[in-house]
Amino acid sequence: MNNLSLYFGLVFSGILIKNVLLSQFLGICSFLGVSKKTSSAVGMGMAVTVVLVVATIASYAFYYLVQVPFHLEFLRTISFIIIIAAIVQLIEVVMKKYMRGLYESLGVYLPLITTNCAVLGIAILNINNGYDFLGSILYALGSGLGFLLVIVLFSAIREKLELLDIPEAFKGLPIALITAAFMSLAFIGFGGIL
Amino acid sequence: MKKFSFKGGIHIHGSAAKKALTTNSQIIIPKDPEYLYLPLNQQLGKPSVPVVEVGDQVKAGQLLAIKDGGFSANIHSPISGVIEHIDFFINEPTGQLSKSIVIKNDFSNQEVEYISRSTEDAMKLTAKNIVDIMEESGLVGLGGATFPTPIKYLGDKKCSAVILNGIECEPYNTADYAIMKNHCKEVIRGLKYMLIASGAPKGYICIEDNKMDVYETFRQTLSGDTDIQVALFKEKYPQGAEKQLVSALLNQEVTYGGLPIDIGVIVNNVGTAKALCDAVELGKPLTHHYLTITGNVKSPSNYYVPIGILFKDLIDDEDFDKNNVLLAGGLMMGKTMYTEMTPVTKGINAIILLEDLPKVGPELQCVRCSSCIDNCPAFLSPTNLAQLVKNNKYDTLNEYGIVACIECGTCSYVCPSHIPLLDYIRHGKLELRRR
Amino acid sequence: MLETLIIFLILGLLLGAILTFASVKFHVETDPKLEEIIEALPGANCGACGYPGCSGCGKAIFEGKAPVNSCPVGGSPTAIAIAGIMGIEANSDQKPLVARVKCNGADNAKAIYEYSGAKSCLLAKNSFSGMKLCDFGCFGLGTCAVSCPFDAIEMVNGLPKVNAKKCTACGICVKACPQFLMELIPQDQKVLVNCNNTDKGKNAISSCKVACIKCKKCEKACNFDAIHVGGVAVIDYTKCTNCRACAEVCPTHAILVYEKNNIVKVVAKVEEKSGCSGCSANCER
Amino acid sequence: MENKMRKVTWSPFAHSGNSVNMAMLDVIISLIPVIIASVLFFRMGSVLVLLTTTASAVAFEYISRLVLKRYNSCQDLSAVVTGLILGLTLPPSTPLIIAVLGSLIAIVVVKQLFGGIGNNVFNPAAAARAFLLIAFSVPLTNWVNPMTSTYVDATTSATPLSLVKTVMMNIKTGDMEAARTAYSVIESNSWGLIKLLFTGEVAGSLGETSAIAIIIGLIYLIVKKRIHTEIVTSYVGSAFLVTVILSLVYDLGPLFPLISILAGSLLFGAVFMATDWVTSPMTKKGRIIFGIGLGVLTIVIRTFSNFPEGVVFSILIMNMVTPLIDRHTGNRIFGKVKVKSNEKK
Amino acid sequence: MKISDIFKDGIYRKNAILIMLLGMCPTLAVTTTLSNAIGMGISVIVILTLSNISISIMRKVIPAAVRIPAYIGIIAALVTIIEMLIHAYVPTLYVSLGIYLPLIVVNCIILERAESFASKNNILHSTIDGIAVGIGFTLAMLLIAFFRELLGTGAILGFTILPASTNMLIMILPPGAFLTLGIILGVMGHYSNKKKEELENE
Repeated sequence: MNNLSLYFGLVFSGILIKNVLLSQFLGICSFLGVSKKTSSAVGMGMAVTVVLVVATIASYAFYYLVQVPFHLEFLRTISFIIIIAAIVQLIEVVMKKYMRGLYESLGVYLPLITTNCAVLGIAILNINNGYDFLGSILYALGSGLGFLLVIVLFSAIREKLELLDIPEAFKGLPIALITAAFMSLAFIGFGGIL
Repeated sequence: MKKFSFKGGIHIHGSAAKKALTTNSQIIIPKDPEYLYLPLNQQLGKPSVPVVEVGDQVKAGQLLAIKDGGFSANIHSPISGVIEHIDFFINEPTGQLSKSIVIKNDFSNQEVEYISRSTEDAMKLTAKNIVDIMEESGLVGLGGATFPTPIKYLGDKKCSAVILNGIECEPYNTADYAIMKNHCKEVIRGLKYMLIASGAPKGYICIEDNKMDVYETFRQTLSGDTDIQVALFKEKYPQGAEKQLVSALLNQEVTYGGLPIDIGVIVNNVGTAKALCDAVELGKPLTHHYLTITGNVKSPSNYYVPIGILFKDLIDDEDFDKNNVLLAGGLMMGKTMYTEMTPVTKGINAIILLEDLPKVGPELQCVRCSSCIDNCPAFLSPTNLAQLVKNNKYDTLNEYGIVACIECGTCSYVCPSHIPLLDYIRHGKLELRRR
Repeated sequence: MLETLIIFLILGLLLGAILTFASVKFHVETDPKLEEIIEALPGANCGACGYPGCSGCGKAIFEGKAPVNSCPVGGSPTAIAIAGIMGIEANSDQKPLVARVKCNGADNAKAIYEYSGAKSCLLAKNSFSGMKLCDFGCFGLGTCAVSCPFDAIEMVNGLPKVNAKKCTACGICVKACPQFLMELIPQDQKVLVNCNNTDKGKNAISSCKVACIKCKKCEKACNFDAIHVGGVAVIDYTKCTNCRACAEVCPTHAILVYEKNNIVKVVAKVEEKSGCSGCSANCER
Repeated sequence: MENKMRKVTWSPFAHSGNSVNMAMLDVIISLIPVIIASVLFFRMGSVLVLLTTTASAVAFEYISRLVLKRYNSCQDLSAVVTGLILGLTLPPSTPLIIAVLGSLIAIVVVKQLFGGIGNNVFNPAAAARAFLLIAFSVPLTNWVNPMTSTYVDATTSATPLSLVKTVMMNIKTGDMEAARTAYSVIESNSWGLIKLLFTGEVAGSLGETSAIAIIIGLIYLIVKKRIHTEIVTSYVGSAFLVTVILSLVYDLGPLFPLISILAGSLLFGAVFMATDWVTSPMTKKGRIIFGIGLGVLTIVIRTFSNFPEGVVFSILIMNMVTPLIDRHTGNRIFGKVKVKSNEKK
Repeated sequence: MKISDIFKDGIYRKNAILIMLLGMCPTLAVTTTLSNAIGMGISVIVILTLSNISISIMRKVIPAAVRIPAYIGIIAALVTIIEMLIHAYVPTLYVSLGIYLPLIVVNCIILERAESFASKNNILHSTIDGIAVGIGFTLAMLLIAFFRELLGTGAILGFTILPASTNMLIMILPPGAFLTLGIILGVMGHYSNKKKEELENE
């Protein structure tokens, strides 16, 4: 029971409280870049979620099966980024061949994810926070869903911002950042829920 | 008593008072003018083709122009006289240059021989006979849209009901009221011929609850008649819009971008029924019709006028001088005319003179109060459409269903930010059509 | 130390092998042009273009959905490289174009009614062909200015004024004007016919003071066979030398000269000779 | 051609006479009972805070329009409304400089930078209130007692909301015993508490204390057709339902839901902030979803988070969702057969 | 290419944060105090310069097909070295930079400079470019951190200037970061628009 609530808490806090975008600032580049259209935002968010989970599994396995036994923890960053890059590449190639439909909607976002801080960041955070295997996966899943939620909401607002009478100087990114500020202010409201 | 109504719409402020100007007036028949201007594109669709030449002597009721294909209508001479010109004149309510036949009245009042029938004979006519009569007499929808009437009856779709539209929801107009009040029986007989023509089992006459006297008259006249039902409607604008009327009465919606006949319904104006009755029984083609002249004039009244008469011949110069705005049609859906040298066409059922346009404040930002959405009878989102048009995003207009807009003006009427929403929508429609 | 090397060697080899295998096994044919475009992009995958990464942007450019200068990071060198791949080369033979207005109506053209409707030329066109007696002229409601995506058109005194520096000759205003008054002309063209009225001379001048009256004086004045009067006087820009001869003889000032983005009225030569300009200044016909 | 030129324009040739000014004026009128109640209970504190926020809101509106070189929009009264509502959400003891900062955030950042009235994505007053709460948490959670103007002592007496909060916090930590003890404080005098909550003689933010005053305002707005009632009903209704479930689960007695609805700024937020035209959805269906989201979020945040009140946060969150709601709850267009959205996915 | 041009481009004409809008994650996350921003800035300068140098050296060796993975590998190695150095010598900074230090690996600025500059230019230019872009990045971070630290904690570099009652906690929380950057960009946009207009109206 206690474990269950802990795992639930990991997912929930990934989505709302420690939102990967609004309170941890991971993956802001793609957050600001790929949120001009809701359709792309949905694709990006889903692709990030998938890659987060797969990358977490791989990096977790590599860290505890290879690095820890050989005392190579210091090589964490470099090995993780290589693993992530390889996984992203692999997913892309496989998807392109066998899941054409999915590739059209998700695959195009994959190259962007290699350099998305969220993936590497969550992989490292999982190790830093000492979550167990299941916990790591759930935290990655929660973070991915949090990314998806926020980027979709943000993109819907940005599509609306396009039509508004915003002062010339603030058009585009400045007003998007101010919007993000109030979004993260609203998310602070969830603080301490768990 | 059940009162029908539709979703959306508005109550126009002071509508009762505006109607009261002309409800009790006598129908005035103006004296024949010296010249009549008959534009050839009075109907929706293709312009008619003249069959007379300059210099020809014509009698009242004589065919002047024949329809060009199915989607068009014949035009007949209301008076006897000589054809003076057949040339382009700009003084035509659609605002574009159009060919018109100009007749100089010789005041001899010669008429062609009309083929009249008794009511009993007429009732024995077949559907085809009646549609032929409609075609010959140049019948078009007299509610304002001037849709050639026979087309509604020619389709191979099965028709389940004919609806007579006597709603007249525009605030000033009372011409339909005058027709119903004075020609109750003709209207009913007209509807009966329509039922024959369409093969529909059921007819409806729709009347708004601000015309209770007419409603009672019809009910009494029709007591015992099971084919025809008189339906009472709540006073609301735009109750008289064809599609909204059908949905209110039969709880069926005309399909998007379609016509009422697509769901087996034919809607005609009461004026059309009266004109059909005249055409069938008296053999008279459509040469005269009813209209209301009202607003800021000395003697607002209903008129029975020959088609082609100029506004100038109907209204005092004095009335023209004191008013800046000359409206043809209704207050909500009519058009402004810039000159009184405009002829009355089949589509004009009211002439309204106003001292000035309504004082509306400057256009402000939309405050998303959603009153345009809540009141739109086509369930559109006018403010979104306007915003798309403002931002040159025409591609998405169809997605938002701009085609369903009936241009009733409800959105512009209610907007607290004084945004001319309908103008934006019109612009968007034109832009889409141009592409 | 040795362990590190071994682990990374194994890791590298393993991943390299898998990826090589995968890319051979799951190879999907793509257009070489597309790959070239993606190659030319910076490859930072930053997403600043709004597309999903450089390959997304490349694909959009390849499919013609995005302009060649879509990458804000790469800037103009990238744009030029991509334009080269796409085969859209800057044509050096063609002179740069700019949009101009073929009407100088405004207050010169007579109005027939007071239009207080929506500021949309399309709607105005539908209400009695506009508020001017001249059916060909500008309504001054600024549909072109609204349509311009570069804010290059400004309404000044009821006529659109094109800012040549901002104008990219995209042609959107040409399509937007319901009166067909916008025209793309070479940037260095100075002399222009500012009228589109094809009515007969008498009708034209009665509706607008500065209309072309089809007097054909310009045709005679032109030494280069560059101006001809059809429905209205039209300059052949390939022959025109901007000598202003036509503008000087035009009795209604329908032919005007642009200097530094502003219209300059050319005073007729006749006036210079006689020294008195009274008659021609007051003469409307 | 005669000399006189007729006017030509497009239909319709009539207007209802409705205007934004009138709508805003109605909102101000509906706020009068609330303002009177707050002045009655909090005296000078109320007057000073309200005057400061309103005056500074109007001033900022004027200045920002001037700087942005746009037409002066002060006469549409929306700045007055924002200032008043912001003021009414603040505690009576708010330092005035903080109140001015609140107006600055509300008018300049949240409203004018987005393009002025009609364009703001977030409710200016709610956003500013949340901003101030996070920025200056101490002065904004200092409550004073009504009539006496003494500071509320956290140990002896408390605001009704903090009583509810104590119960909830204990439930959250699983300490049912403490929850029950805390609840007994409410239970011992629940009718008295409800009466106080109706009249408003309790500690709290300026405008939120008196339920009666708020309901009078609500009735005025409904009569004048200035608000969408479905937001108020679905908000309060869903919040009520959630608390009923909570009180059933934890056996907190029948009056607990009523008390937790009346306590805090839930009613005030539901009537005056959530119903803001600009930041709420445009269709009926959307507004009901909006209200339900607000109700659930308010109770969730209020019950389980670090913050005493969830109204402003839930309003901000739902403001954020509004564009998405708007997109997916568009009215079915007349005559169009509904496309089954399931088939797509 | 003139060296002064590289400097101008890197520091302000094409400022990584304020103009190109790259490397947003650390920009927003570690600008709570000036000292953090300085630490991050110096790390980025060092890594960027080193990566530019090494990539410039190897630009003719690395095959085009695998260049991006190779760059990432090089950058990751450099980051790991710096990470270890900071951990050893400035442990407090190591803690406060936290996860954002290893995340320099995926900072778009570094990869972007590698791909678009270092791989096409000689070692000298690449070195200068690295330093210039790094300085531009640091200066922009300092600007943001200045406002956030001053308004949030009332201090500059830890020295208290404003009284505690005016401290706005929100400025050192995430909303403050977004807000500060948004307003700075907006104000900058205002001035650059003005300049552009002046140029156009000439």
